[in-house]
Amino acid sequence: MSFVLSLLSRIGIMTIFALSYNMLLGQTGLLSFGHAVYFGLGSFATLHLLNALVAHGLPVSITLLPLFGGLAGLAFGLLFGFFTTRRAGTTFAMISLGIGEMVASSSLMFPAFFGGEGGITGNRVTGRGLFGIDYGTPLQMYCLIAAWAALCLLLTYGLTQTPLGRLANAVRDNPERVEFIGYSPHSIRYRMVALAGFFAGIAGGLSALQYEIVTAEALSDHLSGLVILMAFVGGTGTFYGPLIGAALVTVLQVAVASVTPAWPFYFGLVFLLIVLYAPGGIAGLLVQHKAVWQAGLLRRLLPAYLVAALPGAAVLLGTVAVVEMAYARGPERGDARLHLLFLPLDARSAVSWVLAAAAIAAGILLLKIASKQVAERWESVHAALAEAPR
Amino acid sequence: MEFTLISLLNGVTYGLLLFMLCGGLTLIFSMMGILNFAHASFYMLGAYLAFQLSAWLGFWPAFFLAPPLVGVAGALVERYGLRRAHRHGHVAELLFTFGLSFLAVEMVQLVWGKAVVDYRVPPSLEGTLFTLYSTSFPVYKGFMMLVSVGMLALLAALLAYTRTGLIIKAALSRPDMMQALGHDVPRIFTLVFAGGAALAGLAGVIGGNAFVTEPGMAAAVGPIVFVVVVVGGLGSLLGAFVASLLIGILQTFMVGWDYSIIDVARLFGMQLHSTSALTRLSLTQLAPIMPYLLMVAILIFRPRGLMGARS
Amino acid sequence: MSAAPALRLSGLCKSFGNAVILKGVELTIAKGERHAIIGPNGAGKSTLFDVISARLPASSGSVALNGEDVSGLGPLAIHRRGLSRSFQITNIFPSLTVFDNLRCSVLWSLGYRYSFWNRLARLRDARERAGEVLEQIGLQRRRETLAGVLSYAEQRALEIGITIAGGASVLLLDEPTSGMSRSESDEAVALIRKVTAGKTLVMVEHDMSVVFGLADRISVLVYGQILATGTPAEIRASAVVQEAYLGKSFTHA
Amino acid sequence: MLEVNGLHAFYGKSHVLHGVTLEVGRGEIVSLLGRNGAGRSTALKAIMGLARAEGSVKFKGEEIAGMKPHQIAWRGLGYVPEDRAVFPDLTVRQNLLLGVKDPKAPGRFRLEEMFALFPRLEERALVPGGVLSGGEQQMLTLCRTMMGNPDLVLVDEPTEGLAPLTVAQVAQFLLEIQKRGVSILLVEQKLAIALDISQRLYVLGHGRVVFGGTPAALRENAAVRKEWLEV
Repeated sequence: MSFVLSLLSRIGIMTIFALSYNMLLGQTGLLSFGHAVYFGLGSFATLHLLNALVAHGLPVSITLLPLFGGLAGLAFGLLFGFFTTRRAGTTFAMISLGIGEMVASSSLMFPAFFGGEGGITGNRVTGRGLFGIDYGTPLQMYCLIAAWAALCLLLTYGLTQTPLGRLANAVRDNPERVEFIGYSPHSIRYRMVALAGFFAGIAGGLSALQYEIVTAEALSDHLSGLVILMAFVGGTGTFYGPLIGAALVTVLQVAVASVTPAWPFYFGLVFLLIVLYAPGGIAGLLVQHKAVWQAGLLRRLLPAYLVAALPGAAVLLGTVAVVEMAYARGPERGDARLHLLFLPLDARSAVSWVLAAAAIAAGILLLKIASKQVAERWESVHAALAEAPR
Repeated sequence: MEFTLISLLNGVTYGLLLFMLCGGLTLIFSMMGILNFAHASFYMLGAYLAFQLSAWLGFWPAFFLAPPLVGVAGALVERYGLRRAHRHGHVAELLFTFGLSFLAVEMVQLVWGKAVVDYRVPPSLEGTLFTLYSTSFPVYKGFMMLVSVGMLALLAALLAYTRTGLIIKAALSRPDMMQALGHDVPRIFTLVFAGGAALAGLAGVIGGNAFVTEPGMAAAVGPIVFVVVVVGGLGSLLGAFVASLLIGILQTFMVGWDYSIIDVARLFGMQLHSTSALTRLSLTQLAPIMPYLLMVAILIFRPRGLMGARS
Repeated sequence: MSAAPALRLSGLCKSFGNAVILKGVELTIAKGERHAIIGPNGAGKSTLFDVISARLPASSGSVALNGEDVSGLGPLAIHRRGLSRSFQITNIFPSLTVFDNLRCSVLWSLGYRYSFWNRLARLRDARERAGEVLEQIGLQRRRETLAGVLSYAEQRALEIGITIAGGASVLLLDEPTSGMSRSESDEAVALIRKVTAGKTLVMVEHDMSVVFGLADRISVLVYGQILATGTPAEIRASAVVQEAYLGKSFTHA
Repeated sequence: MLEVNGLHAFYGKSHVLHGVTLEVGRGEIVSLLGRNGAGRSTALKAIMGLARAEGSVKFKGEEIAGMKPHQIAWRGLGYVPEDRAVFPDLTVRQNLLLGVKDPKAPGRFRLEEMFALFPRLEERALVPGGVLSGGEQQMLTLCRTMMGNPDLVLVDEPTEGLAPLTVAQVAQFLLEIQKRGVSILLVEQKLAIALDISQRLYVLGHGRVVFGGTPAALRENAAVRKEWLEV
């Protein structure tokens, strides 16, 4: 039970974080490689405030504390955003990375604030709160996270429906023309970065309360990378895409990590495949197929998909076999004999390697043929869709 | 004096190594508009390959074999990955190389493990080149300098005096026209990408044993490489060169200077009595974030970088 | 408002490196005038528009808008002072709907700035103004279509819609009918006539039937200088103009 | 030599050519006239594989539609773009050498001959291309394309923005390369020049061929001139 709660809590936090990230990538077209800065600084600020309030014997409202994390994120968004948002595109990406690294390496320079290697800790249970809720149990904490997540979801969605939200889309599409309708792209991006910092800070604040510890990991490029992964896998083209991504990636992280140490490898591979073959992410695929389904044309696609699924499975199985055997043989070697589904493999025997390689090779070859068929079917579906009355 | 000279030598060595990384990155960027996030991964790959090959064949064969192998890896990445990502735009390209850099670390861990590998300076290059007052300058540092300068000179000559160099330079400014004149521009792109990767690989070969060869090495230099490119001005080779040396030298000096900010302020006639964490910091502690501070300063005062073209 | 001209260009020069594109353009356009700029390829017409609208900085010379010197201001500042332009190559927001393209373009003039507390759907004035423009450009049926999937002629109409939406008093249209078929361009002329009523219009155009159908006065730009300015009849009769267009010997022949 | 059949071409989203059919015979100079925006430049780009196109383009009997520009260039087609596309940082000499596709196979035109034809280029051989005057850049681009030994060149508005004396020089050069057996498809705005040097002309209007015939026929056809060419 507590396992499920802690997983759900993490999903809630990551949802807010991914939503905040997509305000930049999806809505404003800003590819940030340092979004963890705002999450982490919000975390540290929240925990410091908590500790300071407790130390001075002041009343604490845990319920509202994440808001302070948000304000910290907003403040840093206002600070860094001013010079990062003058340019978009590649320059912004590089600068966001630089700022991220700067803050991450600063964390070791100011141990008084960041707590050095060990990070800082706090205790969220400060006494009886309203109605006797003291956030002493995981369930109460989960409810707090869920409530904040719901609120943030509402607010971030609301933002997309305001002038600024729509102008952000316009800047993403065509920054030059924005200047010729009287707006400054820089000002629009700056505001979006600051607001995204706010929501990332809330996520950070919640994370600080949930785990009662914050380390430099909260500022790291790992976390920045994770949020890119979540937003992109889910799909940056829709509002709800990052929600899917945050939930899916978090669950998979736990699920796959419990089965194999190679999980980061699989994540990387899936990410690359999505970038190359489905840049709209899962939500993008859903949108595509929804249109087909509504037109009643899904039946035309399914057979081709089924045909492609077989070699696809072969490639997948072969790849997993190779990766697992490689891990088994690697320096952190595990048991060389392992089971993949019902298949016994031995990382020391050439037979296993050859079989796996053959599965991949044959699979790719057949997949090429099958994908041609899928493409043909898609073309016919597209043609049918175009003819259909709008 | 002694400190200054030695630091300067060390700084220049480090700066040249940085430029071997940034040079390729800049060339690729100005040609294809691709910011290769995985560029530092080629550096890492170079170091690991050199480690493995020297274990099998000895240092010298590894020294000559590893960079071309990294180049081949680069060509494959360009041909089968980037070209496809390119269809989906620049963000997809960037994300592709970002994913690749992540995967590269995992692959390296898969094959060589998470720990530092024992990639050492070969015995033939151990020892002291010269001693300045009381500080010795190792032979290997001299070798690194020689290789970097030699390689860069060779490349500069290649670009300036050969037909291939001419074609690359022309394709930088007008790829469409070069196509119309009958030059296979996509192939030139692959070539340049491979060349940049090989150069990064070479930096890994000579840097991996001077520093450490471990899975974190790409992440350690990656951001600095980007900072160099921003500071130097996006797409400017000369800018990247100046910024590499600047950052190399500055960082080396800062590591050596054990003054706190209070001391520095005193130099300028200011008396700071504060004991806050900020003023107690020493320059040595500041060294790791110096490149980023420099980047922020450049962004505020000269957004196009040292040598960047006005946009 | 006094009798200051809508637009006055004095000694406007622009060079790229050592290539001089504009060599001291002098031009005065009265309020309410419909003015066409024609000239052979490479004469600098698009560059002239870019300099007036501050897409490019002028090398020297000045631009006065409604009597106020606007040289050195950025594009958004000039837009806020009442000059709006369209582009030769369609320059819209492809992944916004047609309606949102227009709604974004009216926001500044209605004073909503960068608001993130108003809900767009509740802004009645913005909705109505965008709706009006939508009707003027005849794209009501495409209201919720993404701009990027419109046909070419529809995109050109939207381009004009975005340009006029902010209610600017001076409009610069850069080749509004380029790439259109005959019938499409006839429709575009009717549209331009309708939406520019009561405003000052400056346009670059190559299609002479469009030029002669719309313009009160015409300027001929050759080698970065105004060669002649006059009524359509005067321009048609001018030997200098014919020569600039068709080359020397032919007019002599 | 070149047969274009039902060519449709697109520039971005705009459908610029609506089924253009034309041909260029061996040794001919053929001009493509029309106002700006009529689709003349796009036609050349489409033939060269530089613009999205549908339809058939046959060169020396071989279908080249759909090939990559460099493959088309290797089959003997040369292209001189409207903006001249001189490589600004390279010297005049280097610019010219880049026109050579295959350094091992010498073509009809050599560096020395180019310099002999245009002494001005030899004088400035070591000067960066970017600092040349407009006329010199035009000469340079024309010569650069000739260095690739083409059988047919597509020349886009070579006289645009040039002084009258230079215009005559360009026309002279086009006749010179015709003499050496190179066919030319010329896009030109100056009607006078086109009438002088071409064997046949096409007039484009709104992406379609609205006239095709000899210079004499066009001189007589005032209606076409008035409607599609004159002010």
